[in-house]
Amino acid sequence: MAEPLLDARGLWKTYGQVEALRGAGFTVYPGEVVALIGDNGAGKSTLVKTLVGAVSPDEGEILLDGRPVTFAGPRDAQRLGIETVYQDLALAADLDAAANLFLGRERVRPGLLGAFGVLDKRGMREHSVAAFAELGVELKDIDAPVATLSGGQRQSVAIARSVAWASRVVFMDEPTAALGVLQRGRVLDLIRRVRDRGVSTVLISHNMPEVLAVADRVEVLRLGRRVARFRAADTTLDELVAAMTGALATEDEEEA
Amino acid sequence: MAEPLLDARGLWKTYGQVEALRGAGFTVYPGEVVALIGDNGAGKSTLVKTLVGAVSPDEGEILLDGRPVTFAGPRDAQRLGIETVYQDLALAADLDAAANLFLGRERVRPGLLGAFGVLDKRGMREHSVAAFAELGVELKDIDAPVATLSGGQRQSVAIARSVAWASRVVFMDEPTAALGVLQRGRVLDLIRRVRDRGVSTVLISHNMPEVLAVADRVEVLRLGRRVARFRAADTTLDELVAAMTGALATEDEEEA
Amino acid sequence: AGCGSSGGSGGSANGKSITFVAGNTGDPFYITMKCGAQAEASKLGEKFNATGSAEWNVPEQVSAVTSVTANRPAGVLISPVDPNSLQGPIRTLQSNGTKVAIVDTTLTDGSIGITRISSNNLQGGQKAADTMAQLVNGTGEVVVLTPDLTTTTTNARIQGFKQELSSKYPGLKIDDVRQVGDTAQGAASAVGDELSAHPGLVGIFTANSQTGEGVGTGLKNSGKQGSIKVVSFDAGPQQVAALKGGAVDALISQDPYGIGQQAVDQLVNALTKKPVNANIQTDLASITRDNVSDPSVARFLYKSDCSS
Amino acid sequence: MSAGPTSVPRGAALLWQRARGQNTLWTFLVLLVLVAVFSALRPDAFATTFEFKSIAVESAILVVLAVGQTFVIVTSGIDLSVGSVLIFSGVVAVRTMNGLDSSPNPGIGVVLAGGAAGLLAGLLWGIFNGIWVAKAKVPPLIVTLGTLGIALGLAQILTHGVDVGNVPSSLANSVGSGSVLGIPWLTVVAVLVVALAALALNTTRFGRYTRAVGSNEEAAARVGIRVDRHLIKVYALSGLLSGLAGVLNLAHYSSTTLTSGAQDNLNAIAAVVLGGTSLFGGVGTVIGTVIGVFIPAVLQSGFTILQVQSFWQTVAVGAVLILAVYFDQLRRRRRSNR
Amino acid sequence: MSAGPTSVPRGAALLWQRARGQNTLWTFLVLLVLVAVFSALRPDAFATTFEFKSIAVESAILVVLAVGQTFVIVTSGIDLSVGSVLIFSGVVAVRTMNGLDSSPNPGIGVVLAGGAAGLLAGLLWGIFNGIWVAKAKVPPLIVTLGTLGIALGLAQILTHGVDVGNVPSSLANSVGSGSVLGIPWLTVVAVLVVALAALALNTTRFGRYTRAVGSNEEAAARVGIRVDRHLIKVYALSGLLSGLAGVLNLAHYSSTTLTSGAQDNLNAIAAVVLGGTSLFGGVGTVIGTVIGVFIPAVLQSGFTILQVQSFWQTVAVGAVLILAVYFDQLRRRRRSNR
Ligand SMILES: Nc1ncnc2c1ncn2[C@@H]1O[C@H](COP(=O)(O)OP(=O)(O)OP(=O)(O)O)[C@@H](O)[C@H]1O
Ligand SMILES: Nc1ncnc2c1ncn2[C@@H]1O[C@H](COP(=O)(O)OP(=O)(O)OP(=O)(O)O)[C@@H](O)[C@H]1O
Ligand SMILES: O[C@@H]1[C@H](O)[C@H](O)OC[C@H]1O
Ligand SMILES: [Mg+2]
Ligand SMILES: [Mg+2]
Repeated sequence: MAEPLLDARGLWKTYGQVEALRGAGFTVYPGEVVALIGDNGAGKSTLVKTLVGAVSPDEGEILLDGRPVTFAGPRDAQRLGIETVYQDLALAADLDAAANLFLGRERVRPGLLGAFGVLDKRGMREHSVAAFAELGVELKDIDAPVATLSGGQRQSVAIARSVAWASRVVFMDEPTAALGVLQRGRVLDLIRRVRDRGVSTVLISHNMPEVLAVADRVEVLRLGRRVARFRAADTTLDELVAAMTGALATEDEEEA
Repeated sequence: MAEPLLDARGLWKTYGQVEALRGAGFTVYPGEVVALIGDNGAGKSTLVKTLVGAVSPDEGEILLDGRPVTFAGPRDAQRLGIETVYQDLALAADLDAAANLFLGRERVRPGLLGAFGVLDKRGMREHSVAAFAELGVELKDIDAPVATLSGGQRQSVAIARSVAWASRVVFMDEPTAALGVLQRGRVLDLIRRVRDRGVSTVLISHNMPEVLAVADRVEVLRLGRRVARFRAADTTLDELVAAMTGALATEDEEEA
Repeated sequence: AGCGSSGGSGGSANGKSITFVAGNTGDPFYITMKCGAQAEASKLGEKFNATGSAEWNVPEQVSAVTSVTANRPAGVLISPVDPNSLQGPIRTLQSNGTKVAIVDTTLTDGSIGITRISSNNLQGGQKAADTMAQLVNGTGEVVVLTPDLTTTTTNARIQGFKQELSSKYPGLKIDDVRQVGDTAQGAASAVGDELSAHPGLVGIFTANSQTGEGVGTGLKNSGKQGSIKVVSFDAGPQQVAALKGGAVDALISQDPYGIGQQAVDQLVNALTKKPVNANIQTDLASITRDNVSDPSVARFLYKSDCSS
Repeated sequence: MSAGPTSVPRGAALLWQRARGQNTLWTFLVLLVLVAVFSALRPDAFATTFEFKSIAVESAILVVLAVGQTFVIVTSGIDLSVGSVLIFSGVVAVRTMNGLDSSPNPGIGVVLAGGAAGLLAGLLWGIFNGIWVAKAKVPPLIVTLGTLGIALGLAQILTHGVDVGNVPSSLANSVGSGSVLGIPWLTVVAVLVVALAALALNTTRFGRYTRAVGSNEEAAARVGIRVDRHLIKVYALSGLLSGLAGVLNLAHYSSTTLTSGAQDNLNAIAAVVLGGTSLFGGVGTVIGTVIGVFIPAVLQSGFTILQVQSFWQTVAVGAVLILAVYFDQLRRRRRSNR
Repeated sequence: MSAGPTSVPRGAALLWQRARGQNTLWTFLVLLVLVAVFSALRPDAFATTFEFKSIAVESAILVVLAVGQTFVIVTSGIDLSVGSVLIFSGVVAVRTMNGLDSSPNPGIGVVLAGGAAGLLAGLLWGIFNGIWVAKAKVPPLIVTLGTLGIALGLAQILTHGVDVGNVPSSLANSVGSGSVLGIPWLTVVAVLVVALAALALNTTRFGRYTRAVGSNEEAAARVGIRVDRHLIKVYALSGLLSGLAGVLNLAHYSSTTLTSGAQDNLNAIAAVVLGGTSLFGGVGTVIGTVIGVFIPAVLQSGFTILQVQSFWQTVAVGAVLILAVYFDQLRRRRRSNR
């Protein structure tokens, strides 16, 4: 296999008395879809947050293209082309969908106005309508604050945002959890299209059929540690469940 | 079929310019599991909220045991044995899991202390540990505020709470969306056990295999209206999807 | 309540309106001044009303003056809370045709107003120092409590107090001049701390009526009533009660009623083109338990409403 | 730690629990250090029973106000009206006493009636606040800023803006400046209020609902807690305690102190937050609030005793406020999140 | 309405958008009604250019403060220090002028230098606040309550508590009380500040980040907005405007008005909230804030002109505050949620 795009080793993260990560590792290869699965509380969300700079690990190292990196914040990761859909979505509830899609990357008007930071609201809104349509999401009122959207609509906003800006890896923490059947299909299509564009996707999901349908590889986290890796084509649902519940351990993470 | 336990007709609900419910109806029979399905934004969560008194509909009527009822708030519905797991969970983030489980129904100490409202914290905690164990959820720190729990752990707290107090109907709005494979199985088991206790369950879910596995009946909502009803045993996944997307309409709601 | 009342009969009556702008509407000193002005106005047949803010506050008084200006009264007597800030608004008031009498406190520009009427505050401070020296036999530490250091009158009193001590009573030392705000509570709270800070304390001088009201309470709360000598400027009802009760030993009192009367007289003179006295100093009295009941000092005791 | 048998996490949990209980630890240390420093610098003046007593007495009224404020802030509300309600209640109390018997020393019955009238006045203002907040859904800051003006204005109208000083001497000499068994009355009252309030917040249903409402009002309503009624109760409690503070204030200063009290609200809020209660609601302790009252009080007294110019006190209190909360935050962050 | 072609929702959306833009409509009506009533009662005194001008002038300083406060509150923060920073900046400005040239009428250069020093002083306090809020994560209420004390104390120390009245007459007569083309300087400055601020909040990236941070700080940080820097900028803006207000105050009152300004912070906050800005952040308008300043100002002036006892003004302002926000809430609730 190729050189890993992103390789994390020996990550530890403790919250008070709770050890969320206990020497976890994780690998992403270029242009693949890799699923990260595990029981509730296994540490998946925490792991993702450490990999995208939203949380700093207590210990451990992250290699990007083989070189160690440290992220002071999500901004650092984004600059390197890494985007994230968080499990709790993290939208600005008082802003509308378009404003959220462009948040932190606003388009400004040309010329002098732009120099003063005057926004190109219209351009951004038009672009947003198109982006949401691609995901099969119809917003009845594009100017409504996202606080008033349905659960699935909100999730779509977060997904559209991450995909729009990622150039290397997109992390999606249970992106389809609240989606309808149609929208779920669109997101899985989107993930495949993103991969074809050469961008890797990390998909966290509790839906095993979905995982097996879209992922190239699967990594399994249990009690804060990576316990197994599979090629999706070579594994079965039962094997995945066994790994998650501890009935089967194909590898045990090196101690940090 | 028996007399409906709960029967709603012609419900309308408008938010600003958005019509979330447009004459929706919904029926629950005693001791059944009924799934409520529909696309994102179809109005499922809004419908549930009107049925449990969390939102008051602009129009329409709700019959309980054939008699019209109006709920001034969730308290009224709860008094009649109706409990809810909300899609956004609605937990008090600063309180621990046990406090959330008993919220609004605290046990007090016996005697004079109880008369002053002094809580039986220990008794409530012990009961909670048992209730969570039944759901296969392990809380590493039972005294931690629920704000620090993982997504699935929080969902389990909400489920345990509703099941503990329901005597007639439990509404669960996407209760398994964030759950792991193991926990999802436990919740489905729990739903069946609750039904065997004679309590009806309304399950909202976007996971069709899950719906078909556990539901006795399925009602489909589309654009704020009930468009179809099925006996789960007599239907197929494709038929459900067709109904949700509007490709198939078995019934069209009476205008309100 | 508190607004216009008019006479209607009396001498040169032509029903002109006169407005009083107090520095602090709740201070017995200004209430008494209002009573004097009101009585005189009604005697002369002029309309009278009073305004001002409940607190010693520059912007509030400025906006009060502005609103008064909109009403275009014939005459205004005002006690400016700040020597500079009020100059502009009062000039505007004058240029709109209103005659102005400056009472009690003063402005930096001494040419504003048709007349300036107040006690000789410097002398009052000296009087306070003499009284204090007598009470404590000329030796020990004293502290001064004052609302702030931005008011012309209280500053003059402190200056007089200091001058007199340094020139006549070398045994008396000022340990602290403390700003406690123009409230009784502020003064009361400060007393306890001052007692702890200065174990050798023998006397307290308070520079106006609000601080004077608080000091008695403060001493009572710390159980030092009587053992610390107190000389207090002004003679509000609570101060007089404290004097009679033994918490305070002497009051240096002004004649606010007279200030109010004379200010109205001068305004009416100006309005009727009679000669005006440009500067007037009113009397001060030193009140102790011995003379507090004398009829001669009665006019130096302040009121908290005009009917008493 | 492993996710093994429940006994292991239970032990750890207890430890954590205990640590969380010590949210107020740091601020308490600040208080101790201040006392130690001032005592060392001026043992003769500061480290004396007289001075400790006078700090305790001068703080008692603010403690009573701040305890009520604690409950309000735990619901994620705020009560800016406490200072005005204090003054209004004092006016009502003294007016009642004078109305029943205008002699300088009326009987105990009259004094009690006046005190009760003051408490009632406070309670009614609290209910008024609560109704606007809970039923009319006007933000608490606005409601209580409005009440601040209304109550103060009415107090001034009732008195024509002139302090009423005609306070019965039996009241002034007992509750106002007297002692029981050597402990000042004001301190006794404050300690009682603190003890009852701490129990109520920590161990009762009332306290739990207060936290729940502050944590997530929507969630509390959905489990059937009558959020509106509970909020009214909490504001009523704050009003009642402001009324009590008003009666104490009247007794202590023998005056209605009409023009004071403008800063009482901010002082009470500062004490609550200094004591570790979150302005976002859901979390807070009564004991912390008490410490939060004493830090500025000790600074104030200590500086006066050291004869530092009073302006420096203002500066120092401000600086300590920021620093104490900062170190407390640091410690908490280190202990848990991120 | 159907979920048909996008054109239909677009039209509706525009309508809704417009309605939302009118959040401040109700409060504006209240203002109009007040003006109408007072004008009808005393057309000779109230409905005059003189009176309107005076209200505009007397409100100008508060407008400048409240505009800064609006940005802070939209980030879900609060700035209690504005009144103290105002005074501190005035002191720095006049001290600078006097230091450079102590004659009563120094040259324009000296006046400008003093003004700049005042602005700078305000800006520095704002940055100070911002750093403690954004970097040290101390709650804004605490930071700015601390700064309130520190800035005021230092201003008093700088002046020994004595108002500096030595304000150059060129400043006092121009900016302080002069006019350009018949419009008072103070009003001109306030209008400029309002216009720029409204544009910044509504149309620029700076404004959008301000709302985003107030809406969900975590979310803003996760999309890469430098929340800490942005917060520092917002508090710096509030400080800068307080500094400007300080210079205007100095010019207008020819004095440093050391003992005033204690209520400036609450007045500014009341104006912001009266203007429809949410204390929970994320939502707000500058124009609303301006209306929020004028309602109490009009009440105040109207009552004085009607010779209503000043205490009733306090009551009325409080009552209008609650009622105006109440009706605004009602209207909004009817329009959207639940
Ligand atoms: N901010 C926090 N403070 C304290 N504990 C935390 C925090 N975040 C996570 N934890 C704990 O760390 C553990 C792992 O949490 P995490 O959210 O990473 O799990 P997860 O694998 O994403 O679970 P799920 O599938 O339920 O989303 C949990 O026990 C959780 O309670
Ligand atoms: N409080 C609200 N204010 C404004 N609009 C709302 C509100 N709640 C819901 N809506 C709108 O009503 C419609 C139905 O929302 P609802 O949450 O009921 O959908 P849902 O069927 O539960 O969708 P999902 O499967 O995504 O959870 C959506 O268009 C949503 O934007
Ligand atoms: O003379 C006045 C009087 O003493 C008052 O009490 O305070 C202010 C003084 O100007
Ligand atoms: Mg997770
Ligand atoms: Mg939903």
